[in-house]
Amino acid sequence: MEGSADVILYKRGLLTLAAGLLSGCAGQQSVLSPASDQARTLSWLGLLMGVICLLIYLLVVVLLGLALRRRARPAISPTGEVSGPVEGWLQRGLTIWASFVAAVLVVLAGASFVTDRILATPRGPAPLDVRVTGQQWWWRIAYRSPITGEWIETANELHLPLDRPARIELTSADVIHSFWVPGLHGKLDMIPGRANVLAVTPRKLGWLRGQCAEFCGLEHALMAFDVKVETPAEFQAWLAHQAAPAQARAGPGLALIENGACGGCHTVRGTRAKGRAGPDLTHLASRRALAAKTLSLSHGGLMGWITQPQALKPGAEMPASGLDPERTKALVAYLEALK
Amino acid sequence: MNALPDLTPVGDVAELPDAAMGPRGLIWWGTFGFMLIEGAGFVLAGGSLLYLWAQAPQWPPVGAPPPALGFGLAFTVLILLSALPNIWLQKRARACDLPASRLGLVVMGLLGVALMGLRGYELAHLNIRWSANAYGSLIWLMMILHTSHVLTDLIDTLVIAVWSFTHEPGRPQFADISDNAGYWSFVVLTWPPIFLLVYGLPRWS
Amino acid sequence: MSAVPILDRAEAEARCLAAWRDAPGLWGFLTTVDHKRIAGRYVCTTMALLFMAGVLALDMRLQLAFPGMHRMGAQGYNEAFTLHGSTMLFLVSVPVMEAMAMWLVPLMLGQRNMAFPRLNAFSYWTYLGGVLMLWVPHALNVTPDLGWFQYPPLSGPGYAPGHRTDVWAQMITFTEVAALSVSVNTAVTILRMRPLGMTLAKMPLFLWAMLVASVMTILALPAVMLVTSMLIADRLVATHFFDPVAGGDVVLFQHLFWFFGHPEVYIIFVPALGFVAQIVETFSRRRVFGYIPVVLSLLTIAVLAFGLWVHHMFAVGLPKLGASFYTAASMAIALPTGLQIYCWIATLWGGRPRLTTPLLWVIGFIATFVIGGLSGVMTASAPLDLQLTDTYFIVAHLHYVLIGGALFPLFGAFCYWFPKATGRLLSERWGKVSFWLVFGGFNLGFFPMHFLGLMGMPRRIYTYGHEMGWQPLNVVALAGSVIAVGGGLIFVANACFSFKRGAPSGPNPWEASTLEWACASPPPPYNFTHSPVVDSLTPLWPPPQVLPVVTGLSLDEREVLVTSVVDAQPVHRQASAKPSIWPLVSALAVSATFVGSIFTPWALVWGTLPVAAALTAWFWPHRRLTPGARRLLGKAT
Amino acid sequence: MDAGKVRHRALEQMHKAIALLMAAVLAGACTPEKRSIGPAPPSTPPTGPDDPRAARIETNVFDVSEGGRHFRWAGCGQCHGRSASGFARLDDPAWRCGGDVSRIYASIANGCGPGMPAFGDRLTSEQIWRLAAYVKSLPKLDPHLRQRGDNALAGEPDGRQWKGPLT
Repeated sequence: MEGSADVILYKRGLLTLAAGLLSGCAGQQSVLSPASDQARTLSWLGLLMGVICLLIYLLVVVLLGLALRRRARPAISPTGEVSGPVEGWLQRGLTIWASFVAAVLVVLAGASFVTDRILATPRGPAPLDVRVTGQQWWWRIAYRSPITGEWIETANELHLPLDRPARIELTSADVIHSFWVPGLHGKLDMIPGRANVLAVTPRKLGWLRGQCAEFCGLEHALMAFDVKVETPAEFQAWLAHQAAPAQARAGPGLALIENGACGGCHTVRGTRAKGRAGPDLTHLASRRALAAKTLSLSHGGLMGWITQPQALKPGAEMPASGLDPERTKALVAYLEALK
Repeated sequence: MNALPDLTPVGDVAELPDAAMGPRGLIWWGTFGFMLIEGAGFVLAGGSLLYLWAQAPQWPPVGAPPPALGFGLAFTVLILLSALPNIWLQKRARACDLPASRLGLVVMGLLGVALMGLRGYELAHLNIRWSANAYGSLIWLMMILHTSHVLTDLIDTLVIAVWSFTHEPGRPQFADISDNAGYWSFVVLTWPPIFLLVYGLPRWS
Repeated sequence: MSAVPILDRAEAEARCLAAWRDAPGLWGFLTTVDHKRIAGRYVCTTMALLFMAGVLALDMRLQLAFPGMHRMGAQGYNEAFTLHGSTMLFLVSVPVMEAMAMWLVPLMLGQRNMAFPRLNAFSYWTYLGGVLMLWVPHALNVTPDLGWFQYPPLSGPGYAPGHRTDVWAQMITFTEVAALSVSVNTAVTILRMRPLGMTLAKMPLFLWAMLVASVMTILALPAVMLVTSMLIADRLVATHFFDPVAGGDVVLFQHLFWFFGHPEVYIIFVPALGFVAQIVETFSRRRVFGYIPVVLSLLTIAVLAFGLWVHHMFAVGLPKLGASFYTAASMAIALPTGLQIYCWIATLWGGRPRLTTPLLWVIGFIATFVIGGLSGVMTASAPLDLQLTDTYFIVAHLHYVLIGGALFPLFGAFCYWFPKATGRLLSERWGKVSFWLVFGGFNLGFFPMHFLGLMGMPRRIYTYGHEMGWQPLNVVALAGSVIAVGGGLIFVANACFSFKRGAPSGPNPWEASTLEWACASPPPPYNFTHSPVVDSLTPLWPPPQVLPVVTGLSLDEREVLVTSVVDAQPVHRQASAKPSIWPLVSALAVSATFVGSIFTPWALVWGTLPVAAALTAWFWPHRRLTPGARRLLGKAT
Repeated sequence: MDAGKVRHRALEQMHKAIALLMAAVLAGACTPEKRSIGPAPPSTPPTGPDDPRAARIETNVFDVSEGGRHFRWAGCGQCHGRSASGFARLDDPAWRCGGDVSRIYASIANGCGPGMPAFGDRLTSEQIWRLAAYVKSLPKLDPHLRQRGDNALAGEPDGRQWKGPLT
């Protein structure tokens, strides 16, 4: 009867697996929908291990069921000792089982080791240098400019060219975070005092989602970001655009940013707003989301985030602006123009 | 069937002693267990020190002279010497020799006090504050760990000394005295490696 | 058998009772050193905490069952999973296993008490201090909120103001002091107080398991005490252990924490293997298959467990070669574990199993734990772990290992030894009901979490967006958890009811083979009037008409028999400590010191005075004063 | 048999310890540890020295520590760092424009004599409140602990400079 219970368990497993695969592919943050060499390698390793483990589990359950089934039982002496053929088989079985387990472990460890080696050596043209810095609770992203060699800074949206290895340097400005884009690679921690490097080679166009995977304090849950894999041409255009200063149109909005509290923490390149504590806003309107994907970037989103950030992402370091509706509208109008 | 079986005597232990000395006794094993715990603590603390030392570009960091050797050496010599009367005390205690045990306890007590005095000077001449940098923090960690053990055994020795002068010990109490001496041997043995880490590493690395 | 001289039990029992009885009322409650009473307290406290932490878990599952729930805010959720994790690992799992050992070891050895009875009392009071250390501040809204691991710098002076982190760190110091005391006690008792004839080779597997677990505890726990002390020092006296600017390293914390943290898992799991061994043996009505392989695998686990802590840190970005080594080591530990699983199945195969509730729990253990073990093999792979770690896959894995691997055998052990502890039988029917509810509910609740992890759901998030597609499985998880908790409540109700109205069990209702079944149920304060003599692994198989014992241990004084380590030859008689208030007083002094040290380092200095005073009073031998001095209390301890 | 005496001594000891434990816990309890998240932090300037919000915020460890981070992000340390001297020095009890939270708030918002410009426009009220609470806490703060805290924030942007993360 134990066996039957586990058959149920196993069926349920399959159902959930199906559900998992479906919704997993629907989501952009699934291990099961790899979009890079590395993620694909890992998913194969995972599949291999998963299948082997499933088979071993079934074997154990079957043995357990057989051990319990009704049948003639061997004679047992009053002192509890058992003799007879069965005991002999069980003895031999022990040796067989031990060597079987050992063999499987060798295979799995070998597969894991080989995978490690493959991941360590990304193939393809000269890698792209990107630096991602974790901060409570958003992502500072900087690209090495191909022309000037300086860092071009943006935030919470990572763009990568297709088929070109990217060398992502992972650092932290405050506490430990972990950079995880399941579609690209496994997670790697961002540790104050260290720089980790993640090498990925995107192979699939489109949007992916990443999220912080190491508990980093109050709003750990709301620290996600977008990843866009695009053609090299699109990417070059995008990068050039990001490198350019903002098309700053003077006006009440700009005045608020330069003289008001915004400029104290945010930078809008090409203006007098040069704060460093918060995300760079130079091309804010070119992004998809706000506040590390807490909100979508829309008029309503901007209005809400500026007037009541603490209600939308409690504990975030973005303070309420305290501006009246008029000035808020002006500010939002300007931000929306930061294409 | 499901009832208490009757009891039948197959032997008698009435003639066994009411205590045994050293590893044959029960208490010794308890003390030994705690030595294992504290030993593990020492090893891990030392490991942490070596871990950060291996990462440090400079040890000690710029501007920090290594701990003054004088008092450290004095303490080392004295604590190593203290092993001799300690072993003697252990032997006499195991022989249930009361006068000798009392004398040994007094000597060890005085040695302990002297060592704590020296240790005071040592701490005053480490030439670094624990809040200066990780190097300082680790030096102090090692020193505090060991000092707390010296102090513990000193208090223990003094208490036992007082007791032994006011009471008539039996075998179990002599066993206690010998176990206390055994603990002191542990405190002595843990010092040389710590000495090398605290005084040696900054000089010879 | 008429030739055999029979001892007068009634007279011996009366005299032992006089010597071992506790004082009545509160005073007796505060001063008792009876391992059974203290262990009982331990178990009750841990079960109460298990319930509270379980309710927290339900609350969190509810919060996560739907996207954007406002059942809890971020702060509330962080506090909830911190309390849940810290309570379950430090205040429930480890203590309950040690409590079982404290209760069982002397009985299984035919002894009257453990080696250091007062150390047991001290251990419980200190543990209780740890419980209050975590839950009283919680009541006062000073709840730790950085997880059960509290990595710096998040827990350091820059990002964790106030005392939330200190509370957590000192709670650990409390519980580890308590755990270390029991471990030393258990190890020494097993090594030096075995009955005549019980050589190491004739020692029941449960005792082997507890010996291994105790030694592991002794070697592992100092790491966490050290690292939490370093953390407090960083916060309180401005040391720089975890300060990269001044030559420290935040990863050092993780190394020390996991050097403790991984053995910790086995410190919880190995005793469970001991329960499994005794239960399987009794209900297969045969000796455990492969005694020697099981013992060797226990020892192997103990050694390996110290060599693979780094597999909790693969995402830190360590050198590849090192990672591969730890992958190999982590996978290697599946071999001894797999061997044991085989031995249990083989025992059932070659025996005559009786499907009683305890055995059901063990079958549930095999069916569930193996899933956790296999997912453990997957996470042991350094590269694959990068996708799995810190996701719900790990949440599933660790609960399969800890609940399936430790809690199921523990529940089985409760059912198995309940008659011995209470003299009454549990209701088999309700026992089976509770088993199926817990087993089914648990698997329903936690199996889907593997897929949540693969779908990218990280751990320790208090909310998620609808677009993530995680809701359906989270609802399933909630449902499963509710069912499991319901089953747990039925389990408790069954215990309470049977405690009052259960059928009398007699000394050996299961016809089990080990010595604890040779004394009355419930055991009297002195357990055994005379120390038994054994000549096999299964002294009660076949059930002896007369039990061979040695005489000569005092019936009128508290006295125990000390034997040699390997072959259990008699060495000496040891006076066993009488009840005393000083363990409690010492625990209070220690507590005051620990709590004070959160606020000022000087607490450690002035705290030594009361602690030293209390300990002196504790160990002060009461003997005849030198001539001329007046008599104090008669001779004792 | 003076078990009575023993018991009495024991109970005495026990009461002492329990009292100590409760006192210790209470000392760290309740509002001082509360994380004022959500729309909680004050968003308008203090009404005067006896503004009740002042007492609340300066005793709240979370607000004070947030103030410390604003202190760095706003670049206050460039003049008011640990090595600052004279009027710029904040860890001595001497105040040029008053040392209570409301006056410190005023000094930050409207400036204070020569050398201390007004930051009222560059910071929101909430930020100034927390800054004031942090500044108020500095004289009581052990210099080594202040150093340690600054180290912990060393990777974060310092005013308009950001030296990049620690690596």
